[in-house]
Amino acid sequence: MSEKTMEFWRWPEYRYTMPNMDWRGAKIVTAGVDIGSVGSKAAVMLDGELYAYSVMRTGGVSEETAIKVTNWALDGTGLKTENLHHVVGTGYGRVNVPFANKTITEIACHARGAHYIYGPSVRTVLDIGGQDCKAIRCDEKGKVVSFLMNDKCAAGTGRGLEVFADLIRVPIEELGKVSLSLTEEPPPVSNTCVIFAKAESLALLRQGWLKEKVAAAYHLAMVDRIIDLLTKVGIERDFVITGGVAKNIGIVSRLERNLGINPLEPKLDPILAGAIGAALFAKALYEKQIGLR
Amino acid sequence: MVAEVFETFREWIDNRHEYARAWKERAGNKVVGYFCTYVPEEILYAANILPVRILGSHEPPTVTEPYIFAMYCHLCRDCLAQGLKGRFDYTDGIVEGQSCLHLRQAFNAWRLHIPTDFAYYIHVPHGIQNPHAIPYLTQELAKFKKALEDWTGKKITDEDLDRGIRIMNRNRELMRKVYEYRKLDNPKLTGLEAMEMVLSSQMVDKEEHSKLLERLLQELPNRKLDRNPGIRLMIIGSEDDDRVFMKNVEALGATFVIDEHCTGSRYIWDDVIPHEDRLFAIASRYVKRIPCPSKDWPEFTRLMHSVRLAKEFRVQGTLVIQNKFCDPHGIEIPPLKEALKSVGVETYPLEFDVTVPWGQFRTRVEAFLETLTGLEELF
Amino acid sequence: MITAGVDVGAKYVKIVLLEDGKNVLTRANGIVEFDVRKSATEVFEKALLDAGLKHEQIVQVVATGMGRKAIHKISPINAGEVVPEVIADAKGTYHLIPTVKTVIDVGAEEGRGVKVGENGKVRDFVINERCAAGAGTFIETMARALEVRVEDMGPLALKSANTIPMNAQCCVFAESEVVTLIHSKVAKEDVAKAIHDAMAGRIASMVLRVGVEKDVALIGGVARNPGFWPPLKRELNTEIVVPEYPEYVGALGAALLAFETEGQK
Amino acid sequence: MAQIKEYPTEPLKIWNEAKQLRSKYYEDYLTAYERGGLRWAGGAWSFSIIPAGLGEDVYCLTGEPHGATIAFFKDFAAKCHDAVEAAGFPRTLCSYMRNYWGSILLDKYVLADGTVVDGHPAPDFIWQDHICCSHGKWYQVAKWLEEKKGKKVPMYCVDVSVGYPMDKPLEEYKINYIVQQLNDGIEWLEKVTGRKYNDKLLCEAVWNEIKATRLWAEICALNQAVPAPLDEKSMYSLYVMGTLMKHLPECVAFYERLKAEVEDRVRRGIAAVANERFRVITDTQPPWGFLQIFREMEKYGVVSLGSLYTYGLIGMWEYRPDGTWTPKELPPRKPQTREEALKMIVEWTVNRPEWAHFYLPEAKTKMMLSIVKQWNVNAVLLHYNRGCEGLSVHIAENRLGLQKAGVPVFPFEGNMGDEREFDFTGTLARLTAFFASMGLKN
Repeated sequence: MSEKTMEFWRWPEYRYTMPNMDWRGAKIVTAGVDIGSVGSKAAVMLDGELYAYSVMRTGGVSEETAIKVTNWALDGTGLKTENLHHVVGTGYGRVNVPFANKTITEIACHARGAHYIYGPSVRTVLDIGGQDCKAIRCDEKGKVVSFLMNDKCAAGTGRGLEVFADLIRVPIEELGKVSLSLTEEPPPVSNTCVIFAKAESLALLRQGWLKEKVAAAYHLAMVDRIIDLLTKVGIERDFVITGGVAKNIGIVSRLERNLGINPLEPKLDPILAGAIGAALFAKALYEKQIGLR
Repeated sequence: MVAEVFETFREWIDNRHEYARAWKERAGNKVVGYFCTYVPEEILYAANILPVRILGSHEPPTVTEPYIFAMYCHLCRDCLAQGLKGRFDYTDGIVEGQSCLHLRQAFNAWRLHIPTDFAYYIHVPHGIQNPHAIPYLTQELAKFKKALEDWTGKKITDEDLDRGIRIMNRNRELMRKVYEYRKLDNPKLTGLEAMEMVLSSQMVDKEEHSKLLERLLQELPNRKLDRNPGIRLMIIGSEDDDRVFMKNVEALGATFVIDEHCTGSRYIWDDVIPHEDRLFAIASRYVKRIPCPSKDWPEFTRLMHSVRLAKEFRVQGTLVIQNKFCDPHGIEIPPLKEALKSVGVETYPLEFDVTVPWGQFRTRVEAFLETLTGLEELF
Repeated sequence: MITAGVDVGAKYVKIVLLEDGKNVLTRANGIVEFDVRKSATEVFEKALLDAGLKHEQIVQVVATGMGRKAIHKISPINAGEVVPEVIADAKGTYHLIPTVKTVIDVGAEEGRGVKVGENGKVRDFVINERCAAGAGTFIETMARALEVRVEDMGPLALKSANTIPMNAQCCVFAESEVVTLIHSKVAKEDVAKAIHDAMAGRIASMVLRVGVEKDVALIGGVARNPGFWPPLKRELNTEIVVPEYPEYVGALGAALLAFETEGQK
Repeated sequence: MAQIKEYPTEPLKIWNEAKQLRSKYYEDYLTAYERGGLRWAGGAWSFSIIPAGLGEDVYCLTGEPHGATIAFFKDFAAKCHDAVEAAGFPRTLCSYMRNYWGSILLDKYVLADGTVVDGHPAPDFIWQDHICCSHGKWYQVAKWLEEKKGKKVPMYCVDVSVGYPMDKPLEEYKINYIVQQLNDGIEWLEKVTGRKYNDKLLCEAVWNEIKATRLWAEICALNQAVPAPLDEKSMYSLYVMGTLMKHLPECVAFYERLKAEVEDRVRRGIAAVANERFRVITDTQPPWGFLQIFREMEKYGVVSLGSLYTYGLIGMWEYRPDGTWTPKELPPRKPQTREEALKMIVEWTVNRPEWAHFYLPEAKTKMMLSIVKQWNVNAVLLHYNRGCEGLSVHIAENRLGLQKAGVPVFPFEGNMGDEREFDFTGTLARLTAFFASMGLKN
């Protein structure tokens, strides 16, 4: 693909099945399907343990995406959707998961998923999603205590990064690394609005700034914005980050530096938090249904 | 039966302009559009004029750009847009009772750019907590009454004023009675229905509206709503006639059991207490009524009222709506949050704009409801 | 006498070579890379090649567009004058449509409304402010969310007869409404229409600031998008003329101004 | 191109005095207790003459100028905004108000030179007016915030919402409504401060304010001269005295000396901008963090002569029978009694030009057109100020009115106190386009 037609904005898509795990022995098989505004994820769990998952871009028809992403997660496991005891849908498109038994918001699911991924010490969850950013406070059970979502501006979100990746022509998953490749931090771009931040970055590039430097300035602006949100909800340790952007080292390292708090290391892909949380709720719901609780 | 009544309210709202035109035909009297509930409709009824509240249509108000800078709330721009689009062309005049800068601007733009026979601005005092407000407003109202008389060429007698007061008091009292049924464990009406009741009362002849309310009150006791009321919510905030939002929220397993805004309880809560000086009586009502925050200083009396409502109606959670750029309401969000928290009621703020992004709001509202129920049994 | 107009826009360089202030000899364009001067030069040479001309045959060059300063009195292009877009827009449109009174120019990052006076002079203008920018970018990201090609967005919108009001004061805000629509299973063509309606509404409300006087012309890259025409006509309730090569009008205006400045010498 | 005429120019002699007065003001408030004095806070628009009757050791902190001072120091302002948003307030509120609340929340205080001292000095009482949707609420919340920090601050707020007298004076009952509130206010002040009120000091203060506000108008009138002796950027540092202490003799004395100097500049043809060739006025408060925009304008030979805001917030004006707009005549004599003083100041205040626009856009447009005519103005730059609902209200109507009269208008969006809402590069680009369309080159 030539540089001009390359889709820098496109997030990677992938699936995985845990080796040496077999659903045939499992009592309860559940799935969580997280249809986000940009990315969709499915997590399949055996008795509350993560078994298989998939991550792909949300398409123009969310029903299809829901089916696609779930089938992809089940791909090669021999499982069919009808083998799933219970399914919970979450994310923007949660109502469009045809085979879901219930929907629960991504707020609740991310808190619970973070609890699974990072352990019971988690008190503050930052989820940087496709088009919004959530700061969630939760208790030792992974239950939401309070939460805030950013206002309508998409600054500090995945979509903002897409626009930017296109602009400086760097694949989106490398943006963070690129933004850290200079020793000196520039001032952040002054605009938090995606459109204006883009225009401003373009101006900087044309003034001859290196794309690495502009990337740093853009990431700094995103981080400032995210910190505003975090301070509003109030950060209590342990602090963790979920969602696709959690893998952007340029964001994470700057958050660490500017907040003076190190987020916990994820044991699993943090983009899955919502789907995992949903699958865990599905397990609980199923147990309730069959009288186990 | 009950359903029919609420259906009629809904139709009145959806066909408000047709209604007003027909009324004008029938009664052969003037129709006046008003911007804010601080306009004393008593005096307009006394003059046999039909007051109709000017509200928006929730379409992006493109046409207002030359007249109102977009940093003012969507309500004032949307109201003006209705005028510029000629949707209120049947009104003979417009009146504003002083409240916020936003609506004042809509009034002035209307006065300057839309041909209208009568445009009147009542300087309703802001200092409602000071003792001189009532005598002052009494004189403002006398001036207003005189202006109406000169315009219609007809004297407004004390009897006329008594009639106006009677019409307004009766309508408010009946609606408050309906509100009583929202206190029940399983309310006899939804928040949407309550909103449509009050909203329609601002658009149609109050006497006709009251007749319907009396029918409603006969049958309401026997009504069984076959829906789980779910979480008992209160909605507080800026002017809010977003019926879609009400409907959507109540579909998520909740019921609005009370509200504190000017398309609801704030409009109907207080009556005019008779006094031989009728204008004094009316002035007293508008100074002492549950205030718009734009007038509520130095003490936060409205917050205390909201807390009382939350207790009376056994509210579990509150959604606080701020129309973007509505400073009077925006300024009070943290004090309000604190006041309600002190009685164990959580709040969640939402910023409304001309169109409401339900997708984003659904997640917020649903998550807020989840925190109220705690999804307890699933942990 | 041959003059050149160079419009260094947010996304593309557009160049017009003009003979005697009348005949367009050639039009050329190319993407603006980070090195603006280099990109502009490449397109300039392409244009000379097309027209079979040598650089020294170009008597005067006037530059416009957000990147214009990069070639102002800087060789090789060495533009003698630079003018803001609104002035070039007015000049170019007036040349093509002498009856024009209002010009609407919608590009990738910016929207403009220009009131045109006698001889293509600017009487008044408006350029979108902070929250109402990015018309072009908006369509692009939305095309992505809808999984359709950018160029298919307009035709797709024309297939729909439904109206979904959308607040597009801020296009990013509008975007979240779009995503909501997608998830609530609204047909793609309806969403596409809603997007164009919203964008047209935003541009219209801006143009209304300067007031709409006939004839009204629509220029700039987005003018090629047919999905944008009906809502804009509706919002402004007027007919709209789209000249041939709408994206070159600014460059043409610059070339005309180059011709005039020479004439004055 | 024709050689551009260069005028002689020189800095203002009174400059340092202005600076000192302003720093002293903020320090006096901070250190009031050291002199056994009292501190009060309230709006600059308000009847600051009333607390003056409590004694000469009563120091005030007016909120809007303080908000502007904070805005000038962008970094601190940004911290204020974050603190206010973190407290749950919307970011769309009045930016002066957010700057002020922010410094309470951060418990910091900014001096005129930008020095940030720890501890926000809480007032002993709040004396405010309610001119816009925010003014009364502003201090109601300030009171609420102070109380959370453990200090109960009593508050009195005057309602002035009686309208503006365009063609005929306001009815007696409207004037009385305000006068009565001021009378009550005086009793209230005695109660909360435990001090005996001094009517003589009141009369002095009223007379000072009336003289100061007429003097400022006379100074602004001198800017009709070509070349203009003052440019708006410097005027900001001069009119501010009126927003801080218009009731004090120091203010009167300062304006007398300033008037003398400006008269002298006019006599000698001293210009504010050497290459003056295009005269503009602006409107509403500027984006305080970006005053360099005026320097950019000078590159085009553009001088801003001021605005209805700089002329009419502090300056008092009136229309003559011949239709000219001139500094308002002083009342026949200094007030002798409380009643006389209150009535005089109320009538004086409701006639303030920077009050008209709240009610009657056409009244403001009329005054702006008078300025355009009498000051030989070529164009008007309207700041659509997202930071101030109060002064931006009806501004679009003013634009229409000016254009109808054939005046070129350039509107630009910004925010007086929140830099996130002012796009300097973008605005400059548009401004450049405007000047170019006016045939100006830099």
